[in-house]
Amino acid sequence: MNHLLELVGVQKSLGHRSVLNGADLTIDAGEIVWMVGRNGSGKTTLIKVAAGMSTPGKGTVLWFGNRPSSRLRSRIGVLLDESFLYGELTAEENLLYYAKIYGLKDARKQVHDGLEQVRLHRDKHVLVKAFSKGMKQRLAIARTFLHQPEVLFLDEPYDGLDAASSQLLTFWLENLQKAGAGILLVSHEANAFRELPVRTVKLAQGRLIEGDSQ
Amino acid sequence: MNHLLELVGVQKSLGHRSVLNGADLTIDAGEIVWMVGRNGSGKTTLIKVAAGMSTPGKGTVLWFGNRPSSRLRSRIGVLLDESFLYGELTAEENLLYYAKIYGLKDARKQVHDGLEQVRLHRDKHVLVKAFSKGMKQRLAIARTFLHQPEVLFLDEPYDGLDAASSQLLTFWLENLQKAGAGILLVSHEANAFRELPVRTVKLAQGRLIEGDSQ
Amino acid sequence: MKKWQWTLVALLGIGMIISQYMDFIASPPEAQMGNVVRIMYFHVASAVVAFTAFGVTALLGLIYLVRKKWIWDQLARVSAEIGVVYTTFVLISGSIWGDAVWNTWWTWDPTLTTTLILWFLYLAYILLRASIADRERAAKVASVYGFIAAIDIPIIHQSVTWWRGIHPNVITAQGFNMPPIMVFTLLFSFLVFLGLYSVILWISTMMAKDRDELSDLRELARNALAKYDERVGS
Amino acid sequence: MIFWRVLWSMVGKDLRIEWRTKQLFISSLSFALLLVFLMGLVLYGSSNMTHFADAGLLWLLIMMAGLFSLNRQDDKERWDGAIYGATMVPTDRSVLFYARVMSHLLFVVVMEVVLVPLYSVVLGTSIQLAWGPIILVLLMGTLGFVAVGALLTSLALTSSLREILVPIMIFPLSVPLLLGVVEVTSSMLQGNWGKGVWWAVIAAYDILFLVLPGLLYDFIAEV
Amino acid sequence: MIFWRVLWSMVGKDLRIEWRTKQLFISSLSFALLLVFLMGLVLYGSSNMTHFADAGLLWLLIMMAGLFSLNRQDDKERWDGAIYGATMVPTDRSVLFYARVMSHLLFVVVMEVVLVPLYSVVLGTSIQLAWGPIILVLLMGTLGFVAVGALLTSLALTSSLREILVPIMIFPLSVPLLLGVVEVTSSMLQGNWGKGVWWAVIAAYDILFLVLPGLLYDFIAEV
Ligand code: HEM
Ligand SMILES: Nc1ncnc2c1ncn2[C@@H]1O[C@H](COP(=O)(O)OP(=O)(O)OP(=O)(O)O)[C@@H](O)[C@H]1O
Ligand SMILES: Nc1ncnc2c1ncn2[C@@H]1O[C@H](COP(=O)(O)OP(=O)(O)OP(=O)(O)O)[C@@H](O)[C@H]1O
Ligand SMILES: [Mg+2]
Ligand SMILES: [Mg+2]
Repeated sequence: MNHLLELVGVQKSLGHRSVLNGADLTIDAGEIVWMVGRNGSGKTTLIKVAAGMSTPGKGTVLWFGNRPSSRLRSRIGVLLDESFLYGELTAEENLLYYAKIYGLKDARKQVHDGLEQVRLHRDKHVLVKAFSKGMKQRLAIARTFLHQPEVLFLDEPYDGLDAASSQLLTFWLENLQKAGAGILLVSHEANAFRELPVRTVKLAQGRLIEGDSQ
Repeated sequence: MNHLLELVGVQKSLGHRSVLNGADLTIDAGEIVWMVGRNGSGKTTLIKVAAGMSTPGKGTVLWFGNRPSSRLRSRIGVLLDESFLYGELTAEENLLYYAKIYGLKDARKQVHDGLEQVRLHRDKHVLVKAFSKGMKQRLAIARTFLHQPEVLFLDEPYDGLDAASSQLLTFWLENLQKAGAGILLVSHEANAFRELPVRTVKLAQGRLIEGDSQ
Repeated sequence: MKKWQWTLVALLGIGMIISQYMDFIASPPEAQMGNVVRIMYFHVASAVVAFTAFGVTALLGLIYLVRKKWIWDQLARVSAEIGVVYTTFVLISGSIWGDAVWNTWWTWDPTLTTTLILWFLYLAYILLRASIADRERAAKVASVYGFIAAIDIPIIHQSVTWWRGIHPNVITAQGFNMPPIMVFTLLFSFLVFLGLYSVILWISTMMAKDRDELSDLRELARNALAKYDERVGS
Repeated sequence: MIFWRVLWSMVGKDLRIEWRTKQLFISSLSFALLLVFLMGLVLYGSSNMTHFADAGLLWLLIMMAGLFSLNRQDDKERWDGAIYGATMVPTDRSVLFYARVMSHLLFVVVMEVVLVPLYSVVLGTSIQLAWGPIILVLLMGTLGFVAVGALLTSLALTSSLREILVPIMIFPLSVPLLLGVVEVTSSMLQGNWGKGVWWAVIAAYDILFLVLPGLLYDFIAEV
Repeated sequence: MIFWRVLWSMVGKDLRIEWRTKQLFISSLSFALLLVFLMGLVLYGSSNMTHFADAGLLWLLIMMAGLFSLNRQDDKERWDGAIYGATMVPTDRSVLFYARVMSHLLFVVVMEVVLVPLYSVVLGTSIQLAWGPIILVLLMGTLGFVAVGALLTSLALTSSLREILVPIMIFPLSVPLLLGVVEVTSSMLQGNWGKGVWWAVIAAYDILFLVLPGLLYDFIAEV
């Protein structure tokens, strides 16, 4: 079977800095890969390249064994520091928009469930620009999980979440993993998911090193 | 002696929501007050009011026993989710700008030290808009501490920091506390500063409750 | 540089001297304009280089989109930069010439207007590239933009026939409407100008390559320092 | 199929946002109206302006209003990276372009409904022809501008000079179109339909800039 | 003392940013040039425009360029809350206003140095008077606009109405000033200094909008 995600020799420069320098990575079904690395080592950059939001200078990115394509895009989910939400729409409208784009059946029901899961159902008619940091982060999580992606890229998903939400997130990640999703998780906050079985990789000098945790 | 900070019956509405509803708080020299509360409970709003960035609807804010004034402003420091940095200036230029505004003696030396402390001295000539999330957060921390404020408002200062930087921050907080500063700390990440002696207050329903931690 | 490259550059130098001689001494003054006509050799040759340069940008941009090879993109970029410089020459020499024969620096003749547009279009090209941090994205965006902007070139060339203006049109499908010696001088200056263009294109691209290697080296040094920091820190 | 579904969701979302921020529409409109008014103030007395100049100023005004709308929408989509979410669409990314064109077209046309009559009143220009042809040239011209603008904003998406580069690219790229619509409009002010060649230029622009982006877009939207 | 130190740091910082992003200055200038150029194209042949119209279009152009500059600086200061940092200054907050006025004034004046001569060449307007008075009215007029603009952007600093308020209010608020400078400039194009009353209007604007904000600022900027 194919890997869910495969990066081979990925190289990427930003400005005059060569940030990634031949990074290799594979993720298989049911795997959570925890990527660590110092601030500025290129974790976010790697996620952007792997998720097809940015083109690698050299090297290849494969999703489910194929080159990224528009068809495959609906099977991956990305959560970055930016929430990808419209400030002028309410929480519910934002999710509905994404549900429609992804062509979900039962859009309303799914959106309703999503909001309830992140405990935002009471604020669903509030404009997102009036959300607090953690509320926005929770809505962004709901957005990422909405179309049940098989590969997930999560860049510091625990940021801004209160204790209860953190636990919930860990619980979901566990379920997703059991359901066979592949997850690339970047987080400085090891405590939040210490019960999860993760494979650790470390990003340093533009390359990924297996197994090294700190 | 006066309290470093005193909030009495602070009330604040945003949009149609009454976010703060008679919040009282005092902070004395050498105290770290850890404020907890669910997402959206109004912690950031409270900090903005206490730091004089936003006017309370009702109630009073006292700094060092007096009403906020421009003279007193140079004795407080604020760190919010927004970094207050200019993207088009380099790390060094940003700090120099703040050093000049606060009229620090030895501006260059202080800035140099600040950069070294947050381990950004190698990136001091990089424009801030090209910084990674954690690098920006570190620079914002350096900015907040630059003029050695006596009262510090820190809204989720550990966000985005890698493990080494987290430890450093805790270490500084300890030192500041010993030096007699008053610190209002908002963080969902209790582990990072579990060794610090903190006084916990909880924000709920727009009011502050002493001693309640979760 | 290699020996044959030096030889070519030397030949170009000699060509430039000959070209100057023909412009100012060998070719005759014109019946109505007199000596002012000598601006033509500079003016028209600059226009030819500018058009060529932008054409090359458009073409190499498309090649880049298919092949994704960094070198095509760099050549396209440098070519556009040279093109802007030569368009500036066209505008300046034309204005000087215009002041002499039309008694005005500028008028809203279609050829002039579209040439000014060309200048703005490629100034924007340079700014666009410079303001995108992601190298691959900058290259792709510039390729697409360079292709679209090049549409202006045929418009300029056709402007004389589409709109009636006062800018002369002597090079037509029927040939050159001027004496053979002038035609020869003009063609020779085309040759020399295009030669100069090629040399600048080549050297600038080499320089870009060097700059790239330099930033790679700098990155190596950075990484080494980071490793050192880590060891000292812990 | 998927393409249309996505296109429709996007346009719907844009309209919803416009509707929500009505004040913003009003402000764009007021801005344009104020410009008309100031032009009237300033050109007052120069009633011997040519029809060409009359038509030209009107179109410049429309272009400025369109630019305003482009910038505004751009702001909205850049807020917390909203636009990057949309690049994850499970269909050809050119849908982003077409959705943009549709929303802008609607926006600018609604502005024109107010602006054009007012302009003719304020500057005392009387229109000698039936409204039919005027509406036709307004629609076709606006479509052309909007298409050029939508393409260029997508190109400049990640540029740090975005807000200022877009106008610099838009104006030169649409000069032939501008000349076309101004020529046609000024003919109309004198009571005839204008030369065929100008209509051809306008039509060519519309077609070119609606088809070309569809082909090139997958290169510029990442991956 | 502290006031001047802070003022100076702020203006220095603005200049440094401008200098860093020279491309930005180049592009603002190109934008203004393009507007001149398009006006030339459109008004070509209408050379029987009144002096009043000539002067009026020039000033509209300057206002547009100024508005552009205001928006740009506003964007820079809003990036990641940079401006909130500046509200923590240990002196009277009106320093923010004066720093803004100074930076803008410099920016717009540098643009005018290129724009004004070009405008007169492109539109074929010849200036009959010595440059001295022209420069005086340009400086005084620009100062007035810039002060009004800086006041409005600061007023609307934290308001989400910013994008709405600024463009709508800036034009009506400066209509008297606009009339004044246009009258004076058009007189100058005919070879005299213009009526004293207009000079008084301009001077009154400059003084009013430089003094008033200093007094009111601490009320209008949050705390
Ligand atoms: C600012 C003013 C001017 C500009 C921007 C300008 C621009 C150009 C351009 C772009 C071309 C190449 C056109 C093509 O490929 O067909 C050209 C060609 C030429 N220009 Fe000019 N020009 C200017 C003024 C003048 C003046 C004043 C004269 C002489 C009266 C002149 C004489 C010529 C001639 C003889 C050619 C070659 C004609 C041809 O290609 O058929 N130009 N100019
Ligand atoms: N636009 C840019 N121009 C130049 N360099 C950039 C740009 N964007 C990012 N960088 C550099 O790329 C490097 C990697 O950034 P990235 O955001 O991927 O780091 P990260 O590992 O996610 O860090 P963090 O833990 O702080 O989030 C940083 O050193 C940063 O300075
Ligand atoms: N502009 C606004 N208009 C209306 N309501 C707002 C606005 N800004 C914030 N709010 C509301 O105020 C409440 C408090 O927000 P605040 O950012 O202070 O929360 P917080 O405690 O800091 O949360 P978090 O832990 O997520 O950072 C939220 O419920 C939010 O919805
Ligand atoms: Mg990151
Ligand atoms: Mg908060």
